[in-house]
Amino acid sequence: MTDQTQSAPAQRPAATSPDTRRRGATLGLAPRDLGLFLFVAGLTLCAPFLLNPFPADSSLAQFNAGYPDLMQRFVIFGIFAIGFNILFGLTGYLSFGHAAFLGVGSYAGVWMFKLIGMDVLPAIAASVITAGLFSVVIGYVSLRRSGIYFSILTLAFAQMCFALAYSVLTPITGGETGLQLSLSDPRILGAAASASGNIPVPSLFGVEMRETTDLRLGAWSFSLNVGYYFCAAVMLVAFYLAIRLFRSPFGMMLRAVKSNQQRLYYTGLNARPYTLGAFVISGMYAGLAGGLMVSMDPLAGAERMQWTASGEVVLMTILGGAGTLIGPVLGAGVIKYFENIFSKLNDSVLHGWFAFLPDGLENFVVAIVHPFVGKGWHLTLGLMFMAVVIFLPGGLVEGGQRLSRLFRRKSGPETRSTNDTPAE
Amino acid sequence: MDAIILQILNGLDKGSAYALIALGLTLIFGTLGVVNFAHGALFMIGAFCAVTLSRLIESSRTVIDESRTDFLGNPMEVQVPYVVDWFGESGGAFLIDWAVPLSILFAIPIMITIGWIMERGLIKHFYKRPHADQILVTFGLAIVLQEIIKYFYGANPIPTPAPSAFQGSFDFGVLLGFDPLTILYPYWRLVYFAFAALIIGGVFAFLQFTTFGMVVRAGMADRETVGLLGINIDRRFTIMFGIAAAVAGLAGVMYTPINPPNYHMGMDFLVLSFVVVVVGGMGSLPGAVLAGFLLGILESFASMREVIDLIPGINQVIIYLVAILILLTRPRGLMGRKGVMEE
Amino acid sequence: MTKRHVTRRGVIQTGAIAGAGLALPTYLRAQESGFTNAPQGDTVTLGFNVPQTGPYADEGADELRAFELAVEHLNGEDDGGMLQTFSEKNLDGTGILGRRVEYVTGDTQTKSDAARASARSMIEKDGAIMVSGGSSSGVAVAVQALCQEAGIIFMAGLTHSNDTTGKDKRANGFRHFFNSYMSGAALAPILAAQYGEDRKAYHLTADYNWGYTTEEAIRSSTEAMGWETVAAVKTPLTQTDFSSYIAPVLQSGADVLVLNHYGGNMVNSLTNAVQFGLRQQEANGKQFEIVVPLYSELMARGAGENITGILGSQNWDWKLENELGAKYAGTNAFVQSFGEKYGFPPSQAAHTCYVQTLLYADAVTRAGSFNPCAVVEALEGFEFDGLGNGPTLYRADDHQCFKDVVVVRGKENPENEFDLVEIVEVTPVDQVTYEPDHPQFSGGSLGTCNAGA
Amino acid sequence: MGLLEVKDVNKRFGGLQALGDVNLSVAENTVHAIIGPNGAGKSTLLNCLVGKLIPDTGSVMFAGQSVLGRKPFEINQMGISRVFQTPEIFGDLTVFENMMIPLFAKRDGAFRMHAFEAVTDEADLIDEAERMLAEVNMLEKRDFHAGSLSRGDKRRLEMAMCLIQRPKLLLLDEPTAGMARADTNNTIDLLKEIKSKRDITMCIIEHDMHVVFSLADRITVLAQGTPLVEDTPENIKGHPKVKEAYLGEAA
Repeated sequence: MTDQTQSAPAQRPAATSPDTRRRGATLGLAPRDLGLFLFVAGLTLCAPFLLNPFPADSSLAQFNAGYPDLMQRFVIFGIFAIGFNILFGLTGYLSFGHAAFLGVGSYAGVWMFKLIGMDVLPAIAASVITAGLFSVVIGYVSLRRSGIYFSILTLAFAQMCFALAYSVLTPITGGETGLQLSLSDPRILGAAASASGNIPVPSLFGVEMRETTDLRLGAWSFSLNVGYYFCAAVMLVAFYLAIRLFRSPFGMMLRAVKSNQQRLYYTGLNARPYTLGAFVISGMYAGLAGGLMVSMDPLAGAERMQWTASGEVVLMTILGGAGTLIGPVLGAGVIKYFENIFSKLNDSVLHGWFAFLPDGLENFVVAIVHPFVGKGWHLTLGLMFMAVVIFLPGGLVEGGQRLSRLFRRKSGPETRSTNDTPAE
Repeated sequence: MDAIILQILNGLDKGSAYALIALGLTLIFGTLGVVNFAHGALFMIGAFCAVTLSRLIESSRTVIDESRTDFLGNPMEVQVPYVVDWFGESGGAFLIDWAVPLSILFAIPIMITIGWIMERGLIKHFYKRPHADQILVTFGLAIVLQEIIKYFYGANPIPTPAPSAFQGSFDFGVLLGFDPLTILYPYWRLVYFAFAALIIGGVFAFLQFTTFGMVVRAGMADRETVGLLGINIDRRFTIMFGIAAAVAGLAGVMYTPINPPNYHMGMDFLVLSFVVVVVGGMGSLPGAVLAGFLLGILESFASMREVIDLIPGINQVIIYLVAILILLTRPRGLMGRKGVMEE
Repeated sequence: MTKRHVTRRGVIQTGAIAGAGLALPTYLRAQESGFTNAPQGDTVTLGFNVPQTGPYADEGADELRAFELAVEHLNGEDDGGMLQTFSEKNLDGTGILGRRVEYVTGDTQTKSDAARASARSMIEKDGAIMVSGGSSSGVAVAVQALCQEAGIIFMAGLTHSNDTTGKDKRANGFRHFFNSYMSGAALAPILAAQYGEDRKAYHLTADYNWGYTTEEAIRSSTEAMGWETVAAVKTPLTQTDFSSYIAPVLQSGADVLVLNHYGGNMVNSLTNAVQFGLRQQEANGKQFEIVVPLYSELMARGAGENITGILGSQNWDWKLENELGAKYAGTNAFVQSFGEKYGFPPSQAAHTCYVQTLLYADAVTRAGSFNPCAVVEALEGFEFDGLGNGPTLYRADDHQCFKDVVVVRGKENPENEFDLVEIVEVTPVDQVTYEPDHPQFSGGSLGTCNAGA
Repeated sequence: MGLLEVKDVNKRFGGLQALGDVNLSVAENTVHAIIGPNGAGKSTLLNCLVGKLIPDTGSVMFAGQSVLGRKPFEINQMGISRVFQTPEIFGDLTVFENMMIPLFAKRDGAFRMHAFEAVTDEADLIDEAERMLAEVNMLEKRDFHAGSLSRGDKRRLEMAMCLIQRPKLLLLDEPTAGMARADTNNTIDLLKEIKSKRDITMCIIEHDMHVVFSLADRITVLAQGTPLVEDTPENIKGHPKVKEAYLGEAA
């Protein structure tokens, strides 16, 4: 299924790649992309501060997302979504089974922890390679079909992976309880147990991933976590590579696949290896995400391969803006934020917030808000999906563009660009 | 032999549920080109129509029975259904007993209305949008519908038994000359199969023999041309959407005695119904029905002990395995048309 | 203080505002205390991690009600519930060690990943010192391992798999709920008494860990009684219609069907089995019977009248004290305060969560410290009574509670939706006790307690 | 020996004989038109040349090599480019990118994993693309979305995309179908201009006699799947068989 080409009624200038010739490229990026990259780098670097805007003991601290687990999830799912977008955003091939690659990557990672040792690099390498191998096989078969038929093939493969991992493959995958470490694992290049007799934790050259420094500034508190910064660094590399890929001839070919396969074939190009290449690259991104997930939290559950997990990354990508560079990362962030923050708001928290209201009114307001938070967080998520797609057809990125256009218009009409903002 | 016949019956029964859902889905998905992730939710809402009607019929006034006490030691509150007041003990009991079949009448207008509102209010604006947007909006809608049901009915399954006349099993084997008690099959499942056959036949007859149906079929084949002829195909598609919703809803109503409905039953069927539709071939109604029955029967055979012993885990993956094999040997599924949702 | 452990959490306080920083409350973990999330200020935070979405959401909601009730009782609100009947009298309604109890909640979604994410946020963000809850063994095992790593206590909610205190046991994790082995051991003699010793059983088993351990437990106990197992067929977790698994049962020569299913699987397979008229049939000259090893009252509601006459086991039932006397004291006190507050009797999931919270609070009080290692020491080998199950032991070897197991049967004419089962018998604790190295529980080790920090 | 040699090609669809014993020779550096009434088998023949269909019997040789059994992209790599009846371009890409893709295909072959190079680094190719755009008067639209172009512009873009690959043979499938007279004339002028500037062989399938007689050096008339005549435009004009074929169809 590709996005249908929407032909605009009037001729309009391009929305992409205004720089067709390199001018003052740094790091191999055009100035505009470099700006975006530095912006994202800045955000990830400062995330522990930006995500904890409320004082630690204020009632709004519930909205703080700057704790290690969630920050790690933001960037890990960001990687997953960036990779998915390389396939879906560029070629238009909608895979409904990408979670399988994340899953096998996770299993490979945990097995490395069990067999080799607790250093994260071999685990991540194994994750990426295993996911890559799986995606070569699944991609080779699935890409024989296109459109919805392709989607269903990938879905079928992933569902098979999930069903088998949950049941008959339990000796390899841990099944229902997930694959986890135990004290009796061999770990040939490391200790089976830590000095205190516990299972050792993942580390990078001896630095534990969970090591955290709490920084207190007045009423605020910020967690600086080794694992997060490691993930963030990996994500920046992944993001950088994705930008390069988007701007490369290969990326252009992928967009050409999406736009018109017939023309591509009659231009002397074979679409199949291009799409397979994109499929494998995005599968490896998923594997990387899986490897990082177990490096942060060394347990791999089969549910992360279920179709709902594959659907989640589809939703992240579309929500953020398919085919844009930053969109998938935004989408991943928003969905994970809802999952982790909104689900934890319970009635007692609500009463805490609205305590300043008179009793009757307080109960009334709590009753109104109640269905949308805590156990109702799915409802809010569903409503948000609908709102975004109805009002912002291009996803959150379009929302950002509209805002910035509005801002520019206000700040000075002379700077108003006739160009659509590039698809970032 | 009897085991095989039993599994064929099971397969036909499972298949009728798959076929009914896939039929509605393919009307929307294979013909309007809308990826409707909310279709499972329509099935679920149909089931909850039955729940709601049973609850309405059972709605009661409370009487305090001083002679008994509840678990906290307070006087027991006893519920007396209004229908018992109105129609007497036996009449009321009869209504309560027959709540599920009665819900069919109740569900049809509701489902058509829901389908109509969905199409006019939401889906209409998404015909020209990318499939990705359709997925996002219908998935969002499915979650919202699901959560609304959960809010009012809870997450637990809700027992909605079949009328007592249809409880118990029919000795199917005797008809085929087997010994008594070898092939027993529940009455309600046979009813479900017959009902599915009726609905499927009805939809086909409707499309085949009415002018309305002819226009819609022509519109499926070539929407623009029919539009050029000055026929208001949009309005007819709206009606089709209503019919698809009604088919899904009725499938849900009749399914409630088979398995107690819960708020996520739609999601459980969603993936499967997409697989069925695609295996059947995009844009083909007979394909969807055929694939529904085929997958139902294969699933039943794969769950036989002898088969599982031979290939462990086959019952976990049979549907997907078959889907992959069919799609690789037949590029457009069983009966798919060229160019529908292939891009 | 010398740092013996590798530093996992450091605290930097910028000098200029160190004073302000010191005034900061619960949120911060103090390195100095030597364990993760040591309570600061005058409150202590517990984390209640239950399924709030997905098929077990109602069970999760019931657990949450029990947790809220427990917190109220610990903080001296309401009538105190089981605090009056608990054999230990350390808890006096002033919170835990004088600190007011606060709690945070999360959604496990019945997925091990989501459950760990939620638990980590409780630990890292909210500073929870103990995590409890859960409605499946996969989640319990996953969260238990996480708590071990993080150095906090995990008080398991509803988890029935042998693995939780078997091969996946952890020093920081404790289970009050009973397990598959106990179900088998409790059911077998009663099954033999009710249905005879010459029975042929057909097992349908959920195809995942819990299903495996339950099938193994029931098989070995019933076979020891003389039953024969005709067949055991595994059914996929995602199965909704069990007709194709049920249909061949009658022809297999079996006369008992054992449904090793839980939750939605159990509701559907039982409904289907009754639909196929199994209960009306005779096989091998005997009435055909169905057994559901683990009953969940909440899910049983979904099966409606289909559960009539079906035997199964439970960890606890709200009618225990009324029907079997003062040995199960505490039951009525809990039912009373739960019923007063919510208007219906509690489920066994609610009960185990309530009890776990109280047991944790009591252990902290006896230890005089929130340090997980002190709590572990206080709970290990701890014997108590008055929490509804009769005399109970928290065994040191595997952190499993040993107590009587309730065998129940679906009621003929239930008066309301909370009164679906009747108590058949209670199997005394001796009959369900096993050695710590029993083969069904082998392969794991507790390790040592981890205090984190 | 022509650049393209079609020998005894037959193609059946079920009971329908779409092509029967087609023989055709397109000489190098000429414009060869294939005309014929509807259903004459023009499109089938074209599809056999580009690898979309495989003839049941016969051979198709291009520059001494057989094209049979090769995929469209392989045939393109041999030096055959194709212009479609309705312009097939990359609508989601810019005009400039539309030009770069055939350039990469020409330089790198059917597949190359240039994932971490930058399009903007290819100064030579960019210059070439811009020269070509200038030649077809589209340089000012280089950053437009190709999908938003007018039909005439799309046609010119498609031609430019084909020409930039310097094909030995350019196949044109009814390049003026559905065009207004003025547009048709523009296209004729464009093709003439293209022809005048470079050595190229063209094979045009066309319905419109005006186009054919303006451009073609030689014409093959196809009827009911079989070539009737092959000759120069002058001779074709009055040929009785041709009249019969067309009038017969009209009647």
